[in-house]
Amino acid sequence: MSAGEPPLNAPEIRRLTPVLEPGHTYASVTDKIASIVLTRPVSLGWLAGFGLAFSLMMVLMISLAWLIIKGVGVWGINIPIGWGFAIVNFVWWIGIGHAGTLISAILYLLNQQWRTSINRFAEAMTLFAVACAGIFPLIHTGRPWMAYYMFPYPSTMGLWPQFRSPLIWDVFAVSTYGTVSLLFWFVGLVPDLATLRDRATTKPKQIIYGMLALGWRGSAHHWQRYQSAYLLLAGLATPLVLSVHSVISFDFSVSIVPGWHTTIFPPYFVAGAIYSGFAMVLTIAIPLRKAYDLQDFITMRHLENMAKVMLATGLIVAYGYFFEFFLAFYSGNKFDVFLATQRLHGPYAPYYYALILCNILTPQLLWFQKMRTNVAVLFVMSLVINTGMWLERFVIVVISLTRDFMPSAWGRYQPTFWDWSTFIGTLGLFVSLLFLFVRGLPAIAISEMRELVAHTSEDDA
Amino acid sequence: MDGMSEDGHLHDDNHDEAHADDLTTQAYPLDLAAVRRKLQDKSGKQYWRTLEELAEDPHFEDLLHREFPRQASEWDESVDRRDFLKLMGASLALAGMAGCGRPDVEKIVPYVKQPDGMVLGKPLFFATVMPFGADALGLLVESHEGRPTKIEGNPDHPSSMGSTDVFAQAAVLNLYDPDRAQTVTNLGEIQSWSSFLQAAQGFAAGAKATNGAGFRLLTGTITSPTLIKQIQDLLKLYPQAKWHQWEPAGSDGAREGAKLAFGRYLNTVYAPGKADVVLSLDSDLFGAGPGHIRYTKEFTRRRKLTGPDSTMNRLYVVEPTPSVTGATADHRLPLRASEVGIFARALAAKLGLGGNASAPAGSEKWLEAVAKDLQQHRGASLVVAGEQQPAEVHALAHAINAALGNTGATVYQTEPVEGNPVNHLDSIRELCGDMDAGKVDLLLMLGGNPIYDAPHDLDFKSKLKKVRNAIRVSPYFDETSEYCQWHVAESHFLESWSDARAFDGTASIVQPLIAPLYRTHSAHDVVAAFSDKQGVSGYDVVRNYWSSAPGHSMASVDQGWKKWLNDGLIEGTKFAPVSAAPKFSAASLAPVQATPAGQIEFIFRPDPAVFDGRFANNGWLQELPKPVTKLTWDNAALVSPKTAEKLGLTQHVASRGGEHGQILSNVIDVWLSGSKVTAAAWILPGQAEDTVVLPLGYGRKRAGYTGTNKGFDAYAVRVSSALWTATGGEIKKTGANYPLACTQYHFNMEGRQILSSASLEEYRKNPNFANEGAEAPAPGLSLYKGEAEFPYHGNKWAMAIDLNHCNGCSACVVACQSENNIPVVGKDQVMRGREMHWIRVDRYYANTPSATSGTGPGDTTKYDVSLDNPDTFFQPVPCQQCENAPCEQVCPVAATVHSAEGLNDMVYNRCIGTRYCSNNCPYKVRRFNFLRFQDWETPQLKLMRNPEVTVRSRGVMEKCTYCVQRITAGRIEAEKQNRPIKDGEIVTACEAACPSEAIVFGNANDPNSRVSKLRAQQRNYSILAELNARPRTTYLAAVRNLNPELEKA
Amino acid sequence: MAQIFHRSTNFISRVSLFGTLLLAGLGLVGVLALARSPYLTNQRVVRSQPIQFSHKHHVGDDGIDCRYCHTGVETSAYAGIPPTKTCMNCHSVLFANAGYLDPVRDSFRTDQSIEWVKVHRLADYVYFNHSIHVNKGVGCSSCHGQINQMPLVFQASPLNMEWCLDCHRNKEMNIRPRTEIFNMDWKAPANQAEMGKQLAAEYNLRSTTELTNCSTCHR
Amino acid sequence: MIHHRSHTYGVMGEFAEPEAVVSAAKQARAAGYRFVSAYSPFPVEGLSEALGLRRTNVPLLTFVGGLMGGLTGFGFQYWSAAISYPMNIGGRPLNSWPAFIPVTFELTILGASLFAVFGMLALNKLPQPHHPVFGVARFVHASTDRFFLCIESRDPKFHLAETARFLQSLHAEHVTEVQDD
Repeated sequence: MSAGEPPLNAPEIRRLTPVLEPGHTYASVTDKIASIVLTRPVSLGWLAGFGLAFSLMMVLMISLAWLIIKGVGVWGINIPIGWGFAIVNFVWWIGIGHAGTLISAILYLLNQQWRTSINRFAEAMTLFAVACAGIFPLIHTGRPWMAYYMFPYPSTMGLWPQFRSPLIWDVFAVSTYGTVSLLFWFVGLVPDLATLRDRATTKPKQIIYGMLALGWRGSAHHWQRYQSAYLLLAGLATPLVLSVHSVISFDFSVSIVPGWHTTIFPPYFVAGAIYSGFAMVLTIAIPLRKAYDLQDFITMRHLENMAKVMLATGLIVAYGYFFEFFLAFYSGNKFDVFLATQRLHGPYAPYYYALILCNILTPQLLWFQKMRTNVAVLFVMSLVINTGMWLERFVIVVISLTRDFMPSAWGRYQPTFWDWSTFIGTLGLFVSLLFLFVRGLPAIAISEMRELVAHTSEDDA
Repeated sequence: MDGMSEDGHLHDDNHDEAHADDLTTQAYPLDLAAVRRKLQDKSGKQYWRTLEELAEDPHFEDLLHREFPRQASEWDESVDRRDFLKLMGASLALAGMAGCGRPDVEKIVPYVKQPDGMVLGKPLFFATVMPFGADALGLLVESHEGRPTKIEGNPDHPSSMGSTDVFAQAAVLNLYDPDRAQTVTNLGEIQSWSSFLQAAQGFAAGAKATNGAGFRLLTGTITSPTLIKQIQDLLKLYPQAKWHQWEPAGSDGAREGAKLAFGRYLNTVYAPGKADVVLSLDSDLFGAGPGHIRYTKEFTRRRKLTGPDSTMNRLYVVEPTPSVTGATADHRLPLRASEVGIFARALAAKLGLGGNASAPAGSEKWLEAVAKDLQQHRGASLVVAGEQQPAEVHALAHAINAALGNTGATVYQTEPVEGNPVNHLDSIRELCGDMDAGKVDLLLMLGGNPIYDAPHDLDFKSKLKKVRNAIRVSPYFDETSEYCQWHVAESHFLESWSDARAFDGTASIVQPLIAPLYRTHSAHDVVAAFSDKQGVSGYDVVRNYWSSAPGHSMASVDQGWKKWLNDGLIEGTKFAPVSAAPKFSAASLAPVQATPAGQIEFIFRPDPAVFDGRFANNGWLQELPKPVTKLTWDNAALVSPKTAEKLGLTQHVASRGGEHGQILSNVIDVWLSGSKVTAAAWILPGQAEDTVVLPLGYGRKRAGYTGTNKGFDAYAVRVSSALWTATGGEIKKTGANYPLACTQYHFNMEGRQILSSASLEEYRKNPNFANEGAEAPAPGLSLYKGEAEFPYHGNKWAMAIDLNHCNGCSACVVACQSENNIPVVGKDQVMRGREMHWIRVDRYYANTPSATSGTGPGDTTKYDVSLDNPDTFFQPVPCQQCENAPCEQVCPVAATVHSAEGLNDMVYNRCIGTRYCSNNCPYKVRRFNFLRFQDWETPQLKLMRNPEVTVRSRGVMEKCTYCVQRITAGRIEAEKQNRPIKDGEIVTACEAACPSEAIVFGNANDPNSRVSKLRAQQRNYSILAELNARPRTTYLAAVRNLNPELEKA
Repeated sequence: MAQIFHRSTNFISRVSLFGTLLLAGLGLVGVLALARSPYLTNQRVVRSQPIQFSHKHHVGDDGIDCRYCHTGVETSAYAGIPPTKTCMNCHSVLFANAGYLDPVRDSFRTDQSIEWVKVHRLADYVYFNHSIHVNKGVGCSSCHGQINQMPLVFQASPLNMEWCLDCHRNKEMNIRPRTEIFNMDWKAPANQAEMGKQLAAEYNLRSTTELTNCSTCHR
Repeated sequence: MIHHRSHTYGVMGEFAEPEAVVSAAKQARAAGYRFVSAYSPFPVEGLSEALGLRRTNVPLLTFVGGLMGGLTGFGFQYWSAAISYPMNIGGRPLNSWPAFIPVTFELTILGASLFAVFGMLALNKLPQPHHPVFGVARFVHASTDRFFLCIESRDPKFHLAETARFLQSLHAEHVTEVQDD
């Protein structure tokens, strides 16, 4: 957070924008959140939105079918640009998938109360983003049906995966991340599922939620072990979330391709991930609180804090960009120097400048509280930053490959229709899942909100 | 290599009608033989009726299928099914091309009677020759279970000396080309051979009546003694008949030049190996033309550097457009075609041969130096005139060589190799005249394609229409065939018996390796059909000729035959030199003017890939990046950067594919000699100013699936008055752009340690120049201290490529494609940067300034003088087989790993296609099957494949393996005999093909191996050594032997 | 409120939770086992042939040497299936008009090949060479089993990569003197270990590293 | 412990505020009750201390899980690369341990997390969809806004009437018997 502003827990700020609007009781928060799932009728808006998202998801299915029928040649990739949109999208989605766990885990460890009302759907978003990301490493291979070679199983060939390859690290990192995020999310859900079970009015709902709640009854014994496990998970997820994008960055930094082979990648990839992650959380939170009038729970305070996180991580990313150049020229490696100049003058320069505009210049507005507290600005900015982060991956993956060591093999890359349709398709998948989630599960952690009520009431007392 | 014992066995038999008949009859109750008999005595229309009569028959459909060549089932019929099973069963089933999953029941189909000498799984090699123009290339053809699969050079043959060129390498694809004409047709309808024979007899009788007055014969250049004899006998039979010849890319200049100089047609043979100084007057001595492979070998052997103290010959080239010869030159001077003649006159004058011509502007100094150099090397110098140059330039060359005392030393004359040498232009002109006058009622055309390639103004097509009966023998049903009553599908030279003479007169027997795949026949059969010895087999014709040939007898043939086939040549047939002093003085030449400066000069050149158009349907050649331009699938009008600037022509890189893929070029209308052709312009550094090259051989209208409508047809503006050089044309920009598939547009090394070169002096001063400027990390400089874990004890395979030898001819590329079952991907995929060649030949211009915008000459914003005449270098790049292979480390499934002999193994069936290895390959030598590029359907192509190499399918990475199949074969043989592998025992496909002996493969652990010796040289360096990938493929820096008196412009 | 779930669901839910995990594991094991089972390797599957040719009779009883028919085995990658001519060498005289030899005579007369059913089908993409194995002390029976006791030939070994590697890694235990190559009844002697070592040295067998290189079998 | 089989599971009282249930728990303990359990819609500070619960051993399980994951992770990589099928990969040593770290790390986290979650579930004897307390009508509020204290019948000091009265003395509302059907 920037200088000149009082610290978060200073009373006046609290009065300005509390984490939870006053006047709420255990019952009221529970009613409000549970009702979205249990009693609220399906709205036209929801149907329209879901319909659109679903049809985009179908576009994804068609694209994948065509891809399997014809081969990865339907994309724009070639020699030398062996990786194109598929990997760009993969890294982008994984990056977005970082906010959720980060919010739940790190902010939990830092005991930041404002995390409470956003962690649930942030985690959900993480899972969906990872699901989208997970598609790409599989389908970008030439023979997806052979992808099981990447898993260590006792084959009749007596062969094992090649553990020196960052791609194998990816397999483990992404699957671990997916699993742990899922566990974390589910553990958090259990008490709320119990709530839904108890408040459900129809037998089917009772049974479904009852099954999922595993018979949770909120006994002190449960809570004790529960909290211990939850804390441990948070402690485990924190290094994990940092490691995952580091591993992703190894895909590049471990190679020898100029523009990839640089030590700055792990930290700046992680920062970038958090950056895009929070941007995506905002992109979702702002419409969500509007649609289900949750302004009381997701207050301006949350939005502002997220804006501050974006500003901070955005600056780290900017530092990363700068340092890429610094390293190139400081090392004097002629290939790196050449690539650096390529970014500024080469045929793809416009992409690079667009990236600077989106990721470095625009976010500087966030220095001003006016901007941080202006919902519309925040929403637009979150979209801009998401675009910017996508461009960053494009610049790293594609531009570096277009002109590496042998001038005779230099080439260029142009995405095809199928590149785009696959990308847009995953957006459809992501949004569809979000829509289903909002309707089916409590978008905000009820039990934690009750805790918050307890705390705030103490404070008021 | 001893396989001729079954010559009669392999071929000849099992291809007569009766055979095919009895197959169909046993398959179907319907008596097809009877039907055929019925059909044969009917002409076209009734033919149909007869079929309709048959239509009630239940098997009519099948019959129809078998009778029409365009039908699906036709192929099985034309090679009869049993042959097919024999061929496929034994080898294909074992070649591991089947799919995966639960293995289903398969059949093994053994021979009934196995040919002697054949061992399943062991290839046999047969010696034969490939007739080509006025030359014949000696070959050893590899045959798997009776399928010719790979072509190598015959070391014992004078014209090949063990090497080949792109055409020879690609010939095997022509053999299996599914688009080949497959049977005899009359007015487009299938006819049997016997019905053709009957027709021929009819024509013959008619011709006899008139003593053959209306009988004309049109052939290309023929060097087959047997065929020549057959034709001469034919002409005796029909005294009034005439034999015309037309070779579109042949050299009347050379013929008439000899006449001019010596008073008669003579054949000129060079010995570059004996020359210290060579001057080429627009001659692509090493790129094309008779003997070019031998000349390349002899020449480059004189450039072998073993150390700073070794000596080199020197090559001067004067040429209008860059050729591989020009690229090899120590000094190259771009002059317009017309100025080359002037230059020759000036040189003659300077050497005191009379005349007072002065050198073309700007070349005086050059001329000075060259003349001096030549004089200093009297008797050890050589002047060669280009095939496309007019007679007087050749005459001058003869005179100069004589004056320099080179005749007999570095050059000599022999009797013509071709039968009945004539001036082709006059010959075809006369023929057209006769046809126009209606004097021709029977025209027999052996090969060629005059409607496509005869001079435009002669309008061969309309005149051919006036011929009552035109009979065509040709491997393809092409533009000309459409206007011929009869078309006889011609057999491939690997399918039929014949003979041919090489550039120096050496004669060889052409022996077939496989029974004709289709119902094809050789020119011998057809000529015989019109003679009094109809129906005699090619085998007998050839044997008969030789038993009656001068110096031979029945007996000598009988006992010599096996040896001839075995050696691939008939000893003692080489022509003796004839002592001919040029009785010609330069002074006698009428003075000429060069085309005035500023006026565009159009010149025609045969295309380096499809030649005069005969290879247009060959995918390997179409996709072969042309040596200098690196264009594929198209020809383009070549212009110099300066001229381009003047005409406002540009080209730019399309973002799809980019520099190594798709280039958008301006389209121009070329108005020349009254007709127009629309072409894409290509800006070519090193081209003479105000010169536009129109490459021949493209724009075919009917070439087949691969070759039709590719590029533009330069013949459309080529007229008899200006066969090679035309002026007075004009160029109009259409404003349109045309996408060209160019595999390497960026020509600049960006100051990187990629291709090292120096002048001889520099090299002597600093022998280690190649390794300076690149700091190669010391061994063991690694995070891991584990490198010692992999010492390479046994064999340590390595390849050394001497850039001082490579002239970019690209034979290695096609050889590799043929050896390793590499698919053809087509223009669109090449434009996307997805071509599959395992070895590529990079072309760099050394003295050009850095163009980091990454673009080629086309859009250098400012015209750059160094592009007028850049130093051109070629660098073949196969997989570098790095010891610290970056590709291996990043493969998630260990599909590419290192072998104990240092090979970078690529395991296709383990590869899942992440393409990470390719990204991480600094040399970008890996190729990926982005789509299903391999043709799995066409049965002919299956026959062509090398059973020793996995056929890759979609989604798999592939790359050069140093021909691991050859290594394995060699190792197994050696191990069976419990001995180490001898140096040179294992030869990679590229090495075997290379005419300039630039590529050397061997065991780096054997200090005496050729490769070790090369690696020991100081010139030896590895590309981008600072990356510490430790390539096993290393390069020896190029050295140019500069004339101190000519410091480079 | 009333109980939603009956007491039994406690047990059911736990069982189902851990049961699914267990089943998934078992499923994997099953697949791996199947891949090695004769169902997929075709091991010990007896194929009936157009002519019920008995190796037991020809090799076991008549004692005809393998190489009489499989001529390529010492020189070529393929041992080779004998051409009909080879059969006729004897059967033009012996059993010259036995009915069950009609296919042979037909083939010889009509010049139509006999279509045998393939028994040993090596995995795709493997380039196996008979001659080098035979020359380096690997006997026929090592891979093909005791052909001389097979009326109809079946595939004796799994022929999968594990199996190949096993031999390439323990070559000493799997080679025999060159004189014993075609001895179908050869059994490894007690001192196989040291005999194998001697032979390996004598025959210059390549190191295990070299023998397990990918390019040893794959190209 | 002996499984006490009876038709009464225990007696349950309801409280409106967390503080109330905490103090009630304290007093129950003070009164000598040992088998006391409390139910709340969210973790109430001090409640487990009030009930005198022992420290949970979820952390121990987690540690074990992490250890196993890490060891198997590295061990397997080493075995497969150096022992099972040693290959020369780009000249890197067979035991390229730095390259094996990422997977080892990930597997450590995975093992620990799985053990933490499933350990917690196991210790809590979940899943357990059926439980006597669900039989209590007002227990639905346990997951919303009410706090419950239950003294179980297996408590040696348990006596249905006594205990009920005791609970009422703690100002518990709706004191009810919990049937164990």
